[in-house]
Amino acid sequence: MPAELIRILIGLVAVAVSVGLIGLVMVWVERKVAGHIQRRPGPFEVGPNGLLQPLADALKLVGKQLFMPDKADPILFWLAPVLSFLPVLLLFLPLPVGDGLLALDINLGLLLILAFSGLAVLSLLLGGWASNNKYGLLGAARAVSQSVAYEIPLLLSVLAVSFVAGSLNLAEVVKGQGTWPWNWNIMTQPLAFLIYMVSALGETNRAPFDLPEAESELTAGFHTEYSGMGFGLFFLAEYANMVVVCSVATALFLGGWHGPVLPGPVWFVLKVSLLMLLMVFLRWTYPRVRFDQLLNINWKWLLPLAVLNLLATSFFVKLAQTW
Amino acid sequence: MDALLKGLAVNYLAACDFSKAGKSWQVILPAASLVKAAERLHAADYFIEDVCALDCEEGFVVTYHFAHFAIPGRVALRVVAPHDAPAVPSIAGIFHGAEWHERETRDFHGVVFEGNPNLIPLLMDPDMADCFPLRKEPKSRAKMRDVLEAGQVVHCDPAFDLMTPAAPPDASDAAQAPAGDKATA
Amino acid sequence: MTHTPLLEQVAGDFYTNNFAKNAQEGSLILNLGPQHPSTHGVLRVIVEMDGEYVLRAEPVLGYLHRMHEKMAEVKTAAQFIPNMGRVDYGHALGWNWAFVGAVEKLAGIEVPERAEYVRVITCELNRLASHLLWWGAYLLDLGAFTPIMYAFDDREKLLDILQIPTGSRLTYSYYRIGGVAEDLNEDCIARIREFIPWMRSRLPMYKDLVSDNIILRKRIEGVGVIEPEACRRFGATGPVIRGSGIAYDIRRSDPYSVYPKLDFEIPTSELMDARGRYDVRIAEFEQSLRIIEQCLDMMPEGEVLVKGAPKPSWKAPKGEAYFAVEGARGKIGVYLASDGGKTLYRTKLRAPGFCNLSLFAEVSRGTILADAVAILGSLDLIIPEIDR
Amino acid sequence: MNAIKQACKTVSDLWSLVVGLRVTGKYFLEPQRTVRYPWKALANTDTYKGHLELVGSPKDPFKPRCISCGMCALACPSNCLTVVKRKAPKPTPEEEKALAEAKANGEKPKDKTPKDPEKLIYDYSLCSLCGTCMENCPAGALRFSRNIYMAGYSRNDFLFDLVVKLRECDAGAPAQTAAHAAEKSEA
Repeated sequence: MPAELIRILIGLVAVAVSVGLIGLVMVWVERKVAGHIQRRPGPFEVGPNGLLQPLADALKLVGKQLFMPDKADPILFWLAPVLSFLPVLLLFLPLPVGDGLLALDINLGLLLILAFSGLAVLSLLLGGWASNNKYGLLGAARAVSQSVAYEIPLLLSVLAVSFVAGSLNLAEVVKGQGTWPWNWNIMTQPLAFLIYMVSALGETNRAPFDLPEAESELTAGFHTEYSGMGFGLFFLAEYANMVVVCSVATALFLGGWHGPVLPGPVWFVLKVSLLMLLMVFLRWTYPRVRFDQLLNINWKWLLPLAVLNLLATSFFVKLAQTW
Repeated sequence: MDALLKGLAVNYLAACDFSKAGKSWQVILPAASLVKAAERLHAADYFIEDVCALDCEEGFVVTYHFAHFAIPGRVALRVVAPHDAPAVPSIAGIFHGAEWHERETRDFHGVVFEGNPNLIPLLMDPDMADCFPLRKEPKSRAKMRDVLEAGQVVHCDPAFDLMTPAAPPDASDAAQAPAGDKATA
Repeated sequence: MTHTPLLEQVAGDFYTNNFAKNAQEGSLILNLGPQHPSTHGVLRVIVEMDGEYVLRAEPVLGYLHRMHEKMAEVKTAAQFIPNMGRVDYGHALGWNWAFVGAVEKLAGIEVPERAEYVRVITCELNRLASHLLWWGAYLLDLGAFTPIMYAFDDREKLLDILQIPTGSRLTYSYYRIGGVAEDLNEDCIARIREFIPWMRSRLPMYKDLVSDNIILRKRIEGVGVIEPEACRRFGATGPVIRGSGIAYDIRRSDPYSVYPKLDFEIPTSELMDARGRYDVRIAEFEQSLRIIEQCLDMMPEGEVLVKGAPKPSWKAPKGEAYFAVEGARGKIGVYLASDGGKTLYRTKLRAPGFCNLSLFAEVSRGTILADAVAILGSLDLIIPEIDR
Repeated sequence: MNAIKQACKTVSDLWSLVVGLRVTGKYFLEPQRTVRYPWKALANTDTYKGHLELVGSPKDPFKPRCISCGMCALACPSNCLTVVKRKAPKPTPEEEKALAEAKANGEKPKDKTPKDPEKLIYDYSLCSLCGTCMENCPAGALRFSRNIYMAGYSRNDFLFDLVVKLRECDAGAPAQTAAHAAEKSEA
């Protein structure tokens, strides 16, 4: 099917461009918001209001010498940042930005996202392991146990929504919701939304769950030894992952492109930005949790709650069907 | 303090004015009874403040300062270690905090604390562990009695004459002349 | 678990090798520092780890050692005061006071009453600044970035106030033997009066943002329990020991200056953990403000430097003196011995952080790495003071 | 009962997180505290005490009050001051004659050497700004400048002659000097 192929190709290019752009904008937003929270202006020297600061930073990162520690594993060391960034591009393909505005319209879109987002942890492990650094190793070990743990409640909460919608196709899920907030899935699945957001923080290694790179304990965790673009790719992947989880949350819980007056894609971007802003706010407000607490939150709270939520949902879905 | 150290070999025990010299008791001990004295102070709920040494003519005066959480005042235990082989038993087993203070004193003066669990350089570079910055030139050393506060002597071992003032002719039996000792201050 | 070739020990330095001698089979030896974000300077801690658990830890000092005690041997008493501002950049005036107090004790110099009040006010302001610095830095250790900015916002006001009489912002050398260098002027007093209600209005915000936060509470509650007995054996003082339930404060137990005339409490906590130490320091904000408020009201007019105050060529009389003040981190003690010569015969600086840090090896045993960092921060370390 | 208590506690614990967000949210909207230095001036520079400078004499602001006694150099804890005294000027023939006359009369010759120093070398990189020199100056000839902008590319930039500095700085800002001098003379 050449039409489908062309669509994917165009989608890939669009995604690659927008991921880069989003990364730059997010860096600026994060620093600006952090600045204002801390009652300072944030970047404001480069460009109007510091808008060009991320660009300058990116140029600096690109210009830096690629440096690898002695006795590190060269192949794995350089593979890790690339591997962290590439799957992210795929994750964007099945995301419905507007009605019919998505690169890859498949029935298993949600599954694709969940499957490929699991790959990210592999790159963290590789990066931490291959850099022959004790902090890196500890960070990698933390990243693996954290990602593996948080994937489960994430999956279960997503599953609850797809039970209600009866589809794993994100576009279908969005279509099942309505224009106004009370028509969105968050009204029927508030607990799932909460669990999803907390797990998403854990999955993307965002504060207060940024244990793998906890700089006061592990200096920089898995990317201690990375500089220049190696670090840049990890950095970009983190922001891209954030966008993905927020987009999925928007599609699943917040009615996707639905909204009054404004066109669909605008609503979608608006909702995603709001969620991202929330994540930024969380980062600059809370202390970091401890590692055992992190796992306790997951295994003792999120997982049982997610399972209960799933059971209750399936019960009601079945009830609705038989009636 | 007198009662606390009963039965221990003590060379010199004097009560000092806390508001003037900043300590209420000064005890000069032979090295052998230091650990026992520390044990008793520990049993009497004293805590360790610091350990330091003074390079005097007679040797290194290793001073242990103790204070109490409830009783105002300060006790100074002192041991004189000879210059040629300065060695003092460690009290790190009783007051664990003394370990670091003793290591510091070893760095600065080269006094060896026998029994310290980890007597490696603390503040000085291990490469220059044999350079003791606070040791004085022999000619610039002062006599103990010139530097230390004599205080109100309660007990003085007759054989111990390092603290007795040089000037009065009846210095040899200082134990019977506690009032005269105050003059050195 | 065995060593893989990839992580084989490269020949370490003296301390690492000395530490590794007693290492268990298969454990990981990690050097936290001397350059590490949570060691507040150049402290180095060697830790032996089993996974995330700390089996053993040993602080290695001396990276900032400047041998102040030797410098005291080549300078006269009055010339040594600038050094005191550099021992502890957090609470420089505490050290100023400890040294000039010791010399005054040695020489029997009476300080004018106004100078005593000026000293108490500036010292307490400095203590507030020190606690604010600790608060911000501690939360940075625990992973919260924003509080340090709020703390520095307040601290900046304090530094501006202290800059008026002292002229500097961090390493003050303001006290003189027999008084202080300069009187507090009208502007300064007015600003202190303004600052007190401002600081009080900030404290609820600190509580809301941080102290009550569930994540922070879980991070520091039950972490790093220090028994009073351990405090005694290690000679810990200051908020560390008050966090363990012992109301020991030099301002009350060996009162100096005008503190006996002032009405303030000694906050303590029975918790004995990092939370206890945190609570004590937070409570000390209010007590310091109370002290400053009373001092401003009670301060008499008069000279701030005694007539005939010692000049640099002044020779200290024979004898010895030990003077201790309550610093932000605990008991700052200065021991002086003089043989009547040009310079002091021996100057010994007792740093509270030094004794507090010596507890770390014991307390951190068996904790997880994040807790070890939380404990290290709760001891409130200023490395220049520890290394001197 | 216990379970209810537990649940209430959990809710209040979680509520503390919301309270935290409210605080940061409030400050997010409030104006910033940063002074956009160097575009805006700082408010606290006038109480700063920077490097030493000489005080001009009341008559001639370019001539230091210093009497070259060397007390400052003696008092300085870090030996950062060096006073170079002026050499006696070569006497003119008339003066020489007068001198010989005076000697013949048994009078003590009057020292005509100007008291102000030839040079006062100051090493700012050693100075700890303690103020001991000022306190020990019998003539009140030293004070802290308010110069916070002292910067240099090498150590030698911080080694300067205060006498030269006095002239230079005064030449640069004559009005200010006059004000300073007036203020000082009043004092």
